[in-house]
Amino acid sequence: MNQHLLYSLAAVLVLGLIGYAGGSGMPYLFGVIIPYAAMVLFFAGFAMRMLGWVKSPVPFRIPTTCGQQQSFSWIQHSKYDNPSNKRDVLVRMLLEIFLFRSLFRNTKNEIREGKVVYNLEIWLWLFGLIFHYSFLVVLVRHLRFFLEPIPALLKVVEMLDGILQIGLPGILLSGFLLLGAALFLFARRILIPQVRYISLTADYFPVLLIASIAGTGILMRYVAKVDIFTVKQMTMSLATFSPVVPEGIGGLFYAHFFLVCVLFAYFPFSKLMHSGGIFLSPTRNMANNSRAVRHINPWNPKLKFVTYADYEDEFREKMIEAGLPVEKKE
Amino acid sequence: MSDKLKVLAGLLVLAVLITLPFWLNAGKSGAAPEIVIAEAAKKAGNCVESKEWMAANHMALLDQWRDVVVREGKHIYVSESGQEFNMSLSSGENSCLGCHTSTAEFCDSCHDYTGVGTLYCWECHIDPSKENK
Amino acid sequence: MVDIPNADELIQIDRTPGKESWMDVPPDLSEGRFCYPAKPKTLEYLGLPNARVWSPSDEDWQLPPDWQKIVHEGFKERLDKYRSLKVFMDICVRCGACADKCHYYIGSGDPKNMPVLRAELLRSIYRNDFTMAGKILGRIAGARKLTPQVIKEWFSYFYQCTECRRCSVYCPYGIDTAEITMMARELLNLLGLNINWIKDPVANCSRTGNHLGIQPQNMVEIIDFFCDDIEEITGVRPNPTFNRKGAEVLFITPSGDAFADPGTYTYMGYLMLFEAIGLDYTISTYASEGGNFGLFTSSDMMKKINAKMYHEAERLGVKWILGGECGHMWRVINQYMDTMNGPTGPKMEIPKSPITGTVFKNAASTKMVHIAEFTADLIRNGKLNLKPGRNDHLKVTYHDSCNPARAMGMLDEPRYVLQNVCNNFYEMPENTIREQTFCCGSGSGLNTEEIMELRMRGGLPRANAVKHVHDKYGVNMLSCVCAIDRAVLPPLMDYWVPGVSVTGLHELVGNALVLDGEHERETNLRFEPLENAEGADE
Amino acid sequence: MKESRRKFLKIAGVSAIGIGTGSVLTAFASSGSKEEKAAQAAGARFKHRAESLKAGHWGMVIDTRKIDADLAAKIQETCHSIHNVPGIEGKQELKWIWPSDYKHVFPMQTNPYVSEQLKKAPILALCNHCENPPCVRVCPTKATFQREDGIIMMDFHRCIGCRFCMAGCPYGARSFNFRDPKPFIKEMDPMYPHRMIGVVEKCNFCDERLARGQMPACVEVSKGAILFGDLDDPDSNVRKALRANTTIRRKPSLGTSPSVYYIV
Amino acid sequence: MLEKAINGSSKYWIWIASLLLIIGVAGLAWMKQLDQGLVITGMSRDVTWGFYIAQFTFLVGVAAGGVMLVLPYYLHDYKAFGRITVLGEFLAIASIVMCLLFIIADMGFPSRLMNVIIYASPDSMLFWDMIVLNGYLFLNILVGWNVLEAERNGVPAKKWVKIFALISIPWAFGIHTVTAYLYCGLPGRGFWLSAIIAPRFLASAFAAGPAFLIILATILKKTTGFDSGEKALRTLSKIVCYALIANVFFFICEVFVVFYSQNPEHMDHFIYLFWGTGNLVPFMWASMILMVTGIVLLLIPKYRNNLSLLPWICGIVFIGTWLDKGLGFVTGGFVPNPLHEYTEYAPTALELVISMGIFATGFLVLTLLFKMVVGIKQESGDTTPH
Repeated sequence: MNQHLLYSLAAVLVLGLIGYAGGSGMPYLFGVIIPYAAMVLFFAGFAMRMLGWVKSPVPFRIPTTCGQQQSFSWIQHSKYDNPSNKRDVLVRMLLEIFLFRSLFRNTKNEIREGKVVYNLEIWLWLFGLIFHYSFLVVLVRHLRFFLEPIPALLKVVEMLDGILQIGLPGILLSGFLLLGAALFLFARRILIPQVRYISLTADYFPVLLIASIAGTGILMRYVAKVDIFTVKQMTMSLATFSPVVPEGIGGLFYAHFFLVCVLFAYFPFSKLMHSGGIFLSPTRNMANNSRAVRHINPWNPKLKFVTYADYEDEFREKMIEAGLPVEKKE
Repeated sequence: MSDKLKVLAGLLVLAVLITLPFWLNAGKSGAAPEIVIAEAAKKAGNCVESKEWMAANHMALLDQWRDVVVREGKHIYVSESGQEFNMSLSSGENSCLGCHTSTAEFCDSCHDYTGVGTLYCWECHIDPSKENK
Repeated sequence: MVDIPNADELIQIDRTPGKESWMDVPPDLSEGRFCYPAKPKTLEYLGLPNARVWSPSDEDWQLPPDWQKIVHEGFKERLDKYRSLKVFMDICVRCGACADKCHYYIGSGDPKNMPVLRAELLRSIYRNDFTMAGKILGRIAGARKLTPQVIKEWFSYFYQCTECRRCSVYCPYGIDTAEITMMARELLNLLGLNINWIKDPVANCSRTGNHLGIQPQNMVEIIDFFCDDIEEITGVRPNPTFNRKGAEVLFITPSGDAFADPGTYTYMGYLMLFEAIGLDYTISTYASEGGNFGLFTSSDMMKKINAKMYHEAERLGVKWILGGECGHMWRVINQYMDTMNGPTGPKMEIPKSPITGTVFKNAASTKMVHIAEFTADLIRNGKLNLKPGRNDHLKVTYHDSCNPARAMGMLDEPRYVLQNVCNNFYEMPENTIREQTFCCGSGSGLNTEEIMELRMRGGLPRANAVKHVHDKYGVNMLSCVCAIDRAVLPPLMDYWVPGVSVTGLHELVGNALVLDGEHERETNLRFEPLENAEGADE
Repeated sequence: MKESRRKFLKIAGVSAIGIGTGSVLTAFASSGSKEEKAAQAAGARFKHRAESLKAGHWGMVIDTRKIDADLAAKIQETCHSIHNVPGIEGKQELKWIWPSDYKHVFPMQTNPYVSEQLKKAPILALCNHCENPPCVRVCPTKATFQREDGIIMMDFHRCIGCRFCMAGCPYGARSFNFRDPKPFIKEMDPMYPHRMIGVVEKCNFCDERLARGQMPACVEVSKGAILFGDLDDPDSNVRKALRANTTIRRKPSLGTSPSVYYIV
Repeated sequence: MLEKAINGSSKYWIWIASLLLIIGVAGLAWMKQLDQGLVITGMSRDVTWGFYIAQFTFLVGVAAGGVMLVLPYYLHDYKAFGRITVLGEFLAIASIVMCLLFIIADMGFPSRLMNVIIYASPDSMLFWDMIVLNGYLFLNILVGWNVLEAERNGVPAKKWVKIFALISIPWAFGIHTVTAYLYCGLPGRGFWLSAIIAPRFLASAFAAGPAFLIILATILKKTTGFDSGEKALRTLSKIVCYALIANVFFFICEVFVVFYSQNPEHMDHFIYLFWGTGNLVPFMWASMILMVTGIVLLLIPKYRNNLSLLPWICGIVFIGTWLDKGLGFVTGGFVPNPLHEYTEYAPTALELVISMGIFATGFLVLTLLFKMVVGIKQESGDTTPH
């Protein structure tokens, strides 16, 4: 097996076991210290990365233009593919962030019968969307552990998530969608030779980590149940800065909780920072108006170039011979 | 606005989102509700299975019960300790609500607190404590 | 020169990557797989480091002694100067959407030609040198040490990228391999690693004002020839002026148009157009190059070469600059020129067409207009007398050059012109045009002979799309607005789609254009007889 | 140690319970007999009540001669009140047992010269608990099913409200909750649940009463006009009555073999 | 290819927006139905299926009708259908989507719909209907998409696509047969208890489906310039004609059996529909008249081959078969009820609004799919037959 995959599987497994065992051995460490530390690390790390990026200037205006530029009134301008002002850039960014528009364009090609053919490849877009949105819903749903009383809006979200009445406790779709989409993304990484070839530990690990988080969450809800009342007492104590660690919460919960902490702590130092980076991508967040509005490069160097005078000095005779006007006649 | 300011503003929003629970909980105790064990339940001394087990698994047990009662016509559950129970949510003395007389105090307080979904039991099964009001 | 396999063999492409990790696969630097390095003389003229005689197939590349430090420092400097580099190093999730968007990958099946892996060549070093995880975990974190083999790999693969930006269109974060390649080529330059086909034109351009090294008197002669030809064909002689102060417009086009067929016909087209409308323009022998091979080597070089345009405009006192048909020239003009060398001097004005009065607001600051925009505006306002029937023997398709498409978005202006100057226009499949257009396979300074097989491979998707319309509609003319295209598409067509010729947009304009007082034309600008000469659409 | 092992067994047990009774995780594969096995393996045990009445196949004999309008109304009223059947009027009504007349209950068995008594008699219509029930056949979720003792049951927890069973029933015995029944129930009987919007319901032969050792409510209030017993037992009251009287069943030609017999 | 569906003129977007508006309004109505129950419909204890299930039944037919293009093309290599077969497949997709939505709209407890899979019951025809409908949806998406994509790429479709296309042919017959089996296996419902229901369904499907396609083809030509080809339309019109004749013939067979045998269990439904006092009588007669008119017009070559008249004739056929199957068939089976009582049924306004929403959804799907087809035909310059 591929070493990157092996490391990731092992890491997730070991981390899960650490959480499982750690919860009963050192509940205060795993229930209080690590979670707070993870949150601090997440935010501090995130901020550090963003500020680190923004510290470097954007010397040139380099949007990738994906449509017709703004020129004449009688030529239809592709406003959101080739924005020429901030408002349209904003729309382009929103479409990118909420609908993964660039990925929607994706196709796959192959050579068949001497032809390059282009086929549908919508699955990455589709499962990518499902993955991110179900993750969002799962995240929002979990706010119920940190709020008391629980806002009505959260209850609505939960009601919609559980709209299909299946079993008891009722199935919440987002969890399964998240797990399913994560497994799809993982399977894709293993099954498509090209994607396997480019995949690193840093690619397998987060998707396995998230799948394990979803998996342990599902296990806790539907199979090996934990005492949710005690869990909420604990999470509320964290949310009100008066941490207590009640007894009798199962190891599975700590495994889940620890993996979540790992995810948060790992987030800023991983490719997951694409969530912040997408806002700073100069090919997407700039307007294509550099012919109309001058863009400033803060480190624009002064460089010596061959001036007309240098040129004329070199070619003066030939120029005169050719009847070209010159500045200095010798 | 420079990019740096924009990023700082974004980070501020992120910080607020992350700490949202702290803000929303501010000034509230967030304490867990007291679970009131009704007199009848206290008298009975023990539930169908151990308290902890029931807390975690009652919904699965009820799910199983309803199938066994409706589909197999069996109404008696023999617990691990050998005690027999009437598999019924609300009908009569030996049912769940026979002991736990108040759904508001027993079921709802905990369900509301943990937010584990709305109970649809009472859309069909009669809750005497509410019916009488 | 290495023989290249025929088209039927070349298209048998295996895209399955090998079992070994890509980090362990050495680059293939055998003859025919690399561009020749620049000559010491050239480097010395340009003041670039480590000038020496060497060959990429050598085991020892004679790197300077502290080469690792040079690369590390250079990398750091660029991370601090370019947010794009920093962000692109960090946020790639390796989703693989870009993988088969690269024409080199499609044509070669070499996994390191997947844009994501091309960037990883740089990222692996970035992780090693600049990230905590990479320093501690090494290979597990996808990091690797900077070894001479890495440098060789960079040289191999960053000169197998034409900076066409197609991958960037599909990337969910807009990661632009062109940006990464530009950085990598800058780093290579710090070690004196560069290719002759880029450095030579750069040196020429510095000295003579154009890539091809055409000296002033020759430039005047060449254009005089064009005027002769035009006079012979039409009976009307255009009278261009050179280095004339006080002209309204300075015209700059890539020197390739003056030098090689079929670009020369395009140049004739320009001259006829200006004659037809009576434009007050001049041509500079100093700023006689539209293109900018500096773009393909370093930002400083690009700036230096580009500086001549405004410098000359200022000196001649023109109001604005009209730019000819060229691809990367327009990337520089659209995205870099004003930032690097602007703002323009006080004499220049917002471009306004003296014929139609149209103000080109989209060029308000740079003050430079694309000739396709200019001509489209003329046609739209009915200022040109056109006989598209003269192009009836042609079935024309249009190749969007990468840079005007993806670094500017000039898509419909040339199409509008085309539809007015010829009657048979067919689009290639939609996956291969407009912003999804495929590179000619030889952009960014790779149009050199010694890598002909690579060029044919890289041009495969473009050629295949041409073949599609050639088979379906009998298309026999591929039009484009790029000088590199005009130079490299003819061999590409000969190889993959024999029977298709290549033309610039303004050659077709020149053919369709009716000049005041012209006599009946018997040939087109290529001196090919017009079958149904005249009257085709009367 | 002991404690934790016990705990572990419990967890394993409940997972198995969950699996066994159609909890989602593996419900796809489960079937009736497996359910029970899984449940038993898990150490959970279920029993019939000692007092519950059992039979090989429950059957009912209705002596139409002994039922007048008042009694019929009382029977209906009793049945509907203990089962919390809502009192909705009109074409979206719900009913488990109701008096109709001979020509409707036996539409193809009537004749122009039927006796005056029969012509006027209120004939009780209810679910026939067919031996070969079309409603069970058509149900896409097994929400309506046949118990071993012949009772055709409705599982309100599982019904999806497709109403295929209503189309399948040749006796019009089924009703659908077109609306929330709650406001239409005069007095809630706490011993039996009512229904939600969107499920089908019908007579269940008072399964809940049989389990408590009681006869169906209609039998109890019928003053002997309705007999209920084991059709498999030759000595049961119903078999005796069937031996002693001429009885007919509804729509015999359909092959459904109703378990409700009418003495006419 | 999907991008074709999201790039269009302002007229296109106005059309899409109006469909979305209808869907939105219907969505609100459906929310009301979810809240209050099916009480908002005209259905009753006696007539338990109404407008929803009738539309479902009819649309299964429209979906199956697509096979009248697929079959001649794939089995007999009938070239004239080659370039519009995909239209038939995409019409089937849109129809099946509507079918599934109508079933969900008709459910009393839609949130439990997964029970059909969780508690799979092979005894129930509804289970099989779920399987065949979803299977047919999948087959048509698979085949339609791949064929179109291959066409766009200018290469022949892959071999396996043809295998699935061939499977889809019996499958099309299957969907309507199983849908007929929903009805004709119920012992107590004399109106439906007839072996000729499935053939009747198929015949009317093969009339209504192609008739609708002809109408759509005409609209496509008017709005987009895409020409399905005269030859294809003429062949389709013959198919409509003969299928319609078969439909009426089967109906006559049914009528003969029922009335010659004089069996009241069966006869009373016909009497109710054609000579009763109920709501449906005029509609049933209208249906008969329209179908017979359709046959007469289609039989006369002068009218059949008149391509500007043909869509109107197809309209007549379509409405005629719709009145028969989408209105009379379902309700007619419920009245009189098993106790021989007569309960009238008429859909309520809300029921109709929800139905309109589902039709609008179907048209939305159809529009997006057809937009894609036309876009690709235009791209490849194949808007007129060669």
